[in-house]
Amino acid sequence: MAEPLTVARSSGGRRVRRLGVLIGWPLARRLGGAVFVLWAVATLTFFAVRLIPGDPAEAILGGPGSQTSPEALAAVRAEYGLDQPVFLQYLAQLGRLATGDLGRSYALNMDVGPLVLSQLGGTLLLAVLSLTVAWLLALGLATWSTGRGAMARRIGSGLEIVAAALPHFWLATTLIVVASVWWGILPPISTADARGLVLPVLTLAIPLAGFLGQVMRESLTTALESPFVLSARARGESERGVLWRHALRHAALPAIGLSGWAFGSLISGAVVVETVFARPGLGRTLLNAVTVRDVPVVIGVVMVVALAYILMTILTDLASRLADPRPTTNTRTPGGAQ
Amino acid sequence: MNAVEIAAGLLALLLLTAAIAPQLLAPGDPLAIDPLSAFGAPSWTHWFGTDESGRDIYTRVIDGARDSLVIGVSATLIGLGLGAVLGTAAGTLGAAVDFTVNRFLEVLFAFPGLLLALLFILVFGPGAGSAIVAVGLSTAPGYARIIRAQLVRVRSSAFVEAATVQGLSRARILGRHILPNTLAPLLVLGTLGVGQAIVWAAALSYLGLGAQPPAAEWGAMLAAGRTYITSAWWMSFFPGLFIVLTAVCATALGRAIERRMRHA
Amino acid sequence: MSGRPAPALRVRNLSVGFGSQTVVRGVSLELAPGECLAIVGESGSGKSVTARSLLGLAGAGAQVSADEISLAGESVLGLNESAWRRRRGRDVGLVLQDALASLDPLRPIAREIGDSLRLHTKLDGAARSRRVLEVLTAVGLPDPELYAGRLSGELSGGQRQRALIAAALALDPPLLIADEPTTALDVTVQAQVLDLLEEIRDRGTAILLISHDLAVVSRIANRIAVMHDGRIIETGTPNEVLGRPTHPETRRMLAAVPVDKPRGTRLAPAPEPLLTPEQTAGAGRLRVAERPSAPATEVTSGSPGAAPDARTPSSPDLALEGIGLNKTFRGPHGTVQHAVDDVNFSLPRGRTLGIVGESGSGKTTTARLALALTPADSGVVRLLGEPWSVLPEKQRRARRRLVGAVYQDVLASFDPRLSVREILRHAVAVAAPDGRDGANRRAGEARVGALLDDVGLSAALLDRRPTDLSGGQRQRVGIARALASRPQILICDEPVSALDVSVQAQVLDLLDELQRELALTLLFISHDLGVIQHVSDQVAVMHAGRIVETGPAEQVFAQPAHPYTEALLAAVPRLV
Amino acid sequence: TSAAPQASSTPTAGGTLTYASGDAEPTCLDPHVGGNYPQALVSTQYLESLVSLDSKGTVIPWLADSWTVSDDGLTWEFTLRDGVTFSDGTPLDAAAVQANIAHLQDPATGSSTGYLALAKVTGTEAVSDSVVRFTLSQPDSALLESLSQPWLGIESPTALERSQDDNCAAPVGTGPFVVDSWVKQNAITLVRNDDYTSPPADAEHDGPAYLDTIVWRFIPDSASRYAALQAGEVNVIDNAQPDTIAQAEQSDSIVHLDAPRPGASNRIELNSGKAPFNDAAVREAFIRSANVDDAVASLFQGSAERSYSALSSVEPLGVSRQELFDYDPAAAATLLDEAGWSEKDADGYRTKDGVRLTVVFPVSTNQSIPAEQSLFEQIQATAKETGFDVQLTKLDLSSWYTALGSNAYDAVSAPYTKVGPDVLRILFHSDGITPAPSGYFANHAQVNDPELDSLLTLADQTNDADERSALYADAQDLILEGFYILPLYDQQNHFLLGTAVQGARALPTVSTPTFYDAWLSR
Ligand SMILES: Nc1ncnc2c1ncn2[C@@H]1O[C@H](COP(=O)(O)OP(=O)(O)OP(=O)(O)O)[C@@H](O)[C@H]1O
Ligand SMILES: Nc1ncnc2c1ncn2[C@@H]1O[C@H](COP(=O)(O)OP(=O)(O)OP(=O)(O)O)[C@@H](O)[C@H]1O
Ligand SMILES: [Mg+2]
Ligand SMILES: [Mg+2]
Repeated sequence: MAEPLTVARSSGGRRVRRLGVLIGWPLARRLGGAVFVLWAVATLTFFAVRLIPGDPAEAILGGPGSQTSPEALAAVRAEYGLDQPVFLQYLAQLGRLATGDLGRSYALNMDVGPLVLSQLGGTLLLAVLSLTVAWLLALGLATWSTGRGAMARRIGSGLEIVAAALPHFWLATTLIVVASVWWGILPPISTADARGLVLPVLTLAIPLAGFLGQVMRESLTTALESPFVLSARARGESERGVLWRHALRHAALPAIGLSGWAFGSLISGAVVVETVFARPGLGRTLLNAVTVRDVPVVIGVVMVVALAYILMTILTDLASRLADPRPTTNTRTPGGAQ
Repeated sequence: MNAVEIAAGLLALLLLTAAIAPQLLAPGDPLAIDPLSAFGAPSWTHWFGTDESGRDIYTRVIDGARDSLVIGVSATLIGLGLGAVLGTAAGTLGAAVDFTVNRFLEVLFAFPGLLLALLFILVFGPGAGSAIVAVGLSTAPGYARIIRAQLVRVRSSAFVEAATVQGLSRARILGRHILPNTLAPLLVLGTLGVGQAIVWAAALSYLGLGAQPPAAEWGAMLAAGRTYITSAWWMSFFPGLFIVLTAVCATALGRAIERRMRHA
Repeated sequence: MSGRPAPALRVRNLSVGFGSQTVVRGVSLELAPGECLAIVGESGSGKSVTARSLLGLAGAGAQVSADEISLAGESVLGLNESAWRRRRGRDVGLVLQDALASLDPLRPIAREIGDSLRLHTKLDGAARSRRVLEVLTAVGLPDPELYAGRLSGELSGGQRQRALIAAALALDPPLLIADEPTTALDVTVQAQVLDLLEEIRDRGTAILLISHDLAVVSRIANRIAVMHDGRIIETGTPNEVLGRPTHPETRRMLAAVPVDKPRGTRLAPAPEPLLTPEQTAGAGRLRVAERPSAPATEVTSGSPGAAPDARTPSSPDLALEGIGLNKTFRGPHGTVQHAVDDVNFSLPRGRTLGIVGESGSGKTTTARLALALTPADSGVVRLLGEPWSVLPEKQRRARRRLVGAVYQDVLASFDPRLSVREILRHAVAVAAPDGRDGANRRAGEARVGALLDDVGLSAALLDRRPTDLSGGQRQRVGIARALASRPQILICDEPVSALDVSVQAQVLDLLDELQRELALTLLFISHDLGVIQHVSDQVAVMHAGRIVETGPAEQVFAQPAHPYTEALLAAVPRLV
Repeated sequence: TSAAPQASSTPTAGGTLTYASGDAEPTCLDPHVGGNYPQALVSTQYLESLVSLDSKGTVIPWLADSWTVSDDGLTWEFTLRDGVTFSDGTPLDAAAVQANIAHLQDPATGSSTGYLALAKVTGTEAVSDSVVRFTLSQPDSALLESLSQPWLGIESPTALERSQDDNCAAPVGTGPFVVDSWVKQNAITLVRNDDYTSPPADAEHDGPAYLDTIVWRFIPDSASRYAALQAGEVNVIDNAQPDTIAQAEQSDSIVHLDAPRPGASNRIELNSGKAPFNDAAVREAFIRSANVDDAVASLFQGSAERSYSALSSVEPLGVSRQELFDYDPAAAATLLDEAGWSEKDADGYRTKDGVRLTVVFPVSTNQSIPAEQSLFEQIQATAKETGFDVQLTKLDLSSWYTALGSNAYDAVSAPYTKVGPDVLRILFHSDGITPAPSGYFANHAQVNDPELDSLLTLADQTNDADERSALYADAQDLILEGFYILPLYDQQNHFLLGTAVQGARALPTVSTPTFYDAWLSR
């Protein structure tokens, strides 16, 4: 007999208070958490990149293998403080980050801030579109295959499992061969117009859709078997009504919760997809920067990605609260910031 | 046992055979080159065709099962093990540890998984071993979080309370009730994870950071074959097919085990 | 009935099967407008399936056959899905068994109620809202404007049940099917819902009321049909069925109702179905001989109040004592919930204290405080005259075995991985830290066997898991586990509220018997006044965290001093 | 279809050509900074050098009309072409050339390729507005070849005054195109220089280029790059893979342009500085155990010729010694037996004193195309039959250089592009063993032969063509007979062009494509 925990006073007041709860204390805690995460991410990245064999000074002087003069190397080392102990370099880096200065790229002859900003848009667009399309695909498959008999259900869940197991780069190439080379309907590389986005987005969205779909299907099945759905049917609700008005919302909840994670995995996927489809973006920037040991760029990109991830989790939290207006009961979970 | 489970079971058997005794299925030498019959399409002599060095792809795919499964399984074990340690520490060692571990996990989550793997490989050098640890590392936070959540759920469950009322000591409750109930689902997680780990390792191979030549690891074969996708589709199709099949098979088995456990 | 208008419902020879199993066998029913027909029967007898079949919702894979099913004179046999959809909600409203889960928890109730209107009428949004408020008012929800916007999770059980009834009534269907509409409710709320149904019936709606509780339906039903194993075994007016039951099953059901049955009266027919006669014979004596602490009294089971029994306190000291207990919880949004508010109780050895009160009144919290599972904000609990709640858990652990607990949701209290054997073996091992039972495997096995005997379970169940047991069997395993440590005190938190009357009867009988044999002290918690009255020596009535009245059972039930107790008592449904 | 794309009809002006490069995106568009091939590729479109080469390898005038060298070879005077202005309006004069040399030699610029090429230039002087004099510390027979390279392209002195960032983003030259914009990771846009007046002597036409715009894109993935060409999204791709070249040869819609790079051939260098390759017999055994011919035939499908020379086939002074590189496992086995590697371990690898005959072979995934990586795998497989345990490790560029710098390799394949046989000095002179402060060194074979050193020094200092060619021939014999390298094929440089592209050609200097004469037929 789990009783409701609170009874709010009025529906208008409730909304206001819920919003307050949403942006009040949790926000403060979130901000603190975000700062911590950013600091830790920067620290970890800094030391990890410094551990990698390879001389950053070379990155500054035209990449590894450059036949640079000793004077040039010395000059560069002094200019970038690379002759200082690593810990001092770290402190200097932190100091710059604290003032919002992402520093200067070793390899690219430009400041990291503008660089990252110029690449951010493409990757965000890709990630957000992919997430949306993955959602649509997962929803589409779930709605198509439920209530259509065991065969459809099996096909649906089979497709999801297969989709989730597709390696990005393989899927990308297959899509290129089919859609660009055979059919000639879509460009295999990024273009100025939206057509160039289709294949990259599909590449990222299909495996993710498989994943979201699996999660959704479980909760969809539970929801469809629950008494409130029977009640709705007893009211004369059609199967489609049952699905759209009741079951899907329940099915979506756990998948919404996963969307923050999914966003993170999309950024990983972007490394591959941006390379294959020759799209500008953070993934490619990151890959290049790591291979030439361009520490400031690696840190800059990772920080931005971490920030995007944090924002995304806040957004998914908001989304799940909108989709699930029930007051949260477990305010006492330790480390409840997630 | 439904048809899907039987099929998955048979497939698993086939893959295990390939991993343990590849000669049974493909007696040839996976490394034997034959440059003059390179890029051969699938035929009766070469079921899956030949690659750019004239090696028999069927033999290589079968032979690669071991490397790929070892990568998948060990990476998953590392990920799960690490996840279990972190998750259990967070769930049992009190609020301070819980807090610390949670922050740590948050940091790892904010790190794109592929980058984590990339950094690790660049620091420790490429190769199957690095790929295993790298994939293990980047999947650990996810596992840790699931395990911790499970632990918290189990810890506050009625049967743990009942054990307290019976007078069991904290350690006994932990050992007898909490840990077994938390860790049992790991089997399922693990099976589901193996397929994903292989896919991950394949991505590293694509970036040139996975298993080293001439190993017949599927990811590496897939990555190598991709170059020739327009002229020799079979070079990437069959390794890709086996990656997908393994992942599907692992998922199906994991689901089956989960169902069993739930209805047990 | 021939001259009357068409019956609201007529069913002839309805059978429903799932796979090879037939769960409804040849049921025939007829229901006139303004009439209330109640179907009663034990759990699993096929009541809900019958009800669902009347809307064409028997379930996936159900095979339904009937000679006739007609609603308001029109046959609905063989309707296609869209034709069914047009009738559902309009011609017949259904109130599902599980009120807690029958409203979509993510949608405001107004939307849920409005759905019927949206589906079957052409009313616009504003008109629909007006109608929703009308029905909410009609079902007696206070302040409907406010509640319309709420989610079901923000309503109390009774409010939810009303909302559900409102949803079924939105289109004013000539027939309302209400499946166990009061099972989940407190007596007072139950009484209100029954009043509501009565009112609807009097307005001319035909009601098919389903319940496992004869007492509940006897209040408003015009006729009662008793269902057993998929068949209707007896039909008649309440007076006929309750007063002169013809079928033995009906009689058994009536006997199992604890209300107004004095302390010690057997509720279920002996011998219990799971115990063979020779087991009963041998086990009892052995147990008594084994227990040195128990007064050597002769035990006679089944004969109420015959000989002086172990219930008489052997010493006047208190087994369990709560002094000035307080417990508050911080709710969401910073609200404070005073779950237990200055509660005092004292429980003499060998006696039973019954705590009764509505849902949320603080009963479970009190039990948890007594078990020292939750620290009290203030106040102490003393066990056998010694400190208990104030001790650190380490020191308490050794004495934990003196107190056993039986839980309402017994299934959740078992580790899902363990079999009955393992559960009991663990319990036996823990209870004997000196190794008396635990060290010796054989002795342990023997003790497990003895425990099973105690609770009347067959050893064949040992290797099953609790999920594979029936509710009554599970509850017995729970009791056996609690007895493993030979406790002196047993704290039972709603041990029977999830059970069917007849199973409930078995468990109550068992507890009664054990108390007599083992000189147990019982703290018995229930929201069911009938049960409390049946088992208690002392009664404490809780309301909003406080004990509003306490005293000897007879006194409290005969001359309630507190108005709240009076209200409770008045609301208890009684067999006519 | 393979053929030098030729103007089959009258050129039409206008249009946008999209070029897709598989090379890394330059970090700086000014090839003075650093100085690598990706920079050369794109800067060929907007920068011009003092001299160029014709298709026979003869030096021809470009921004310099003529030049003279003093008898001691220490003073060079270049007379500049008249009436040339940079695209920012600055005139091309002696001071401009001086500013460029100073820029290249300034450590702050961070030049490596250009800096090395000018190693012997100690000073410059403006003899007149149009004559500039170079003073050298030693004679340098390679100076003209060095100056022809795109890394020594002449930039506007006004533009060089800007910050390095600005200059990197949009260097200003005299070329037929002008850098218009550069969106990192995406594309560089080049627009026509309408005031262009200075085509090299071997160009097809005068005046401005035909194309309006060149969009220079970076598509690292070879499959995508080829797909983009097939789909018509781009007009030209570089770094074409052998299988796509073979396909293109069959296709009517794609033209193949094969332009091997000058300088060294692609080869495997055997580290003679440490065991096991400090033994010439083991080196020879390795070379004889490798079946390269079959591998090249199958992997490159006709797009690459086997090389038996240390130099590219486009180098007129190259010496080819096929007989030294025959696949002969029997001979290899005998050599190893004699060298003491006679035992075999359980895995079939040879051992000596319990040490396995291991060849550590780091492979750069950035520098070796997949076909080449496969080639190494085949060499690994054939060498295994003789008993070599070749350990291939795929590494990213930095790790690869680090492995070389720490001498952790026995064999390696490193491309080196430079115009002229002087590349031999860089690759095989013992000076090249001593690492630069950055750890870089060019003599990966660690050849340390005083005789070779003196031959290379002499050749570098003589301006007599015959003597020079004789010296280089002797040097090459020493290198090849010493089995320091296993030549594979020319440095591959394949371009695929959509048939709409007419008149494109590779500049004979370092084989970068030039689109000055190119136009789009419709
Ligand atoms: N969808 C179904 N599939 C298979 N068996 C079912 C299904 N629904 C009900 N049953 C079975 O039909 C029998 C009657 O169930 P029903 O729900 O009608 O009982 P009930 O009388 O309503 O009991 P309760 O009082 O517990 O609600 C039970 O044995 C039940 O297990
Ligand atoms: N852990 C908790 N956190 C917050 N509030 C709680 C907690 N446990 C109980 N409460 C609140 O304390 C009050 C009393 O709860 P309790 O469980 O004791 O009631 P009860 O009488 O047992 O009710 P029921 O008959 O429904 O079991 C309720 O309002 C409940 O919401
Ligand atoms: Mg029912
Ligand atoms: Mg309770």
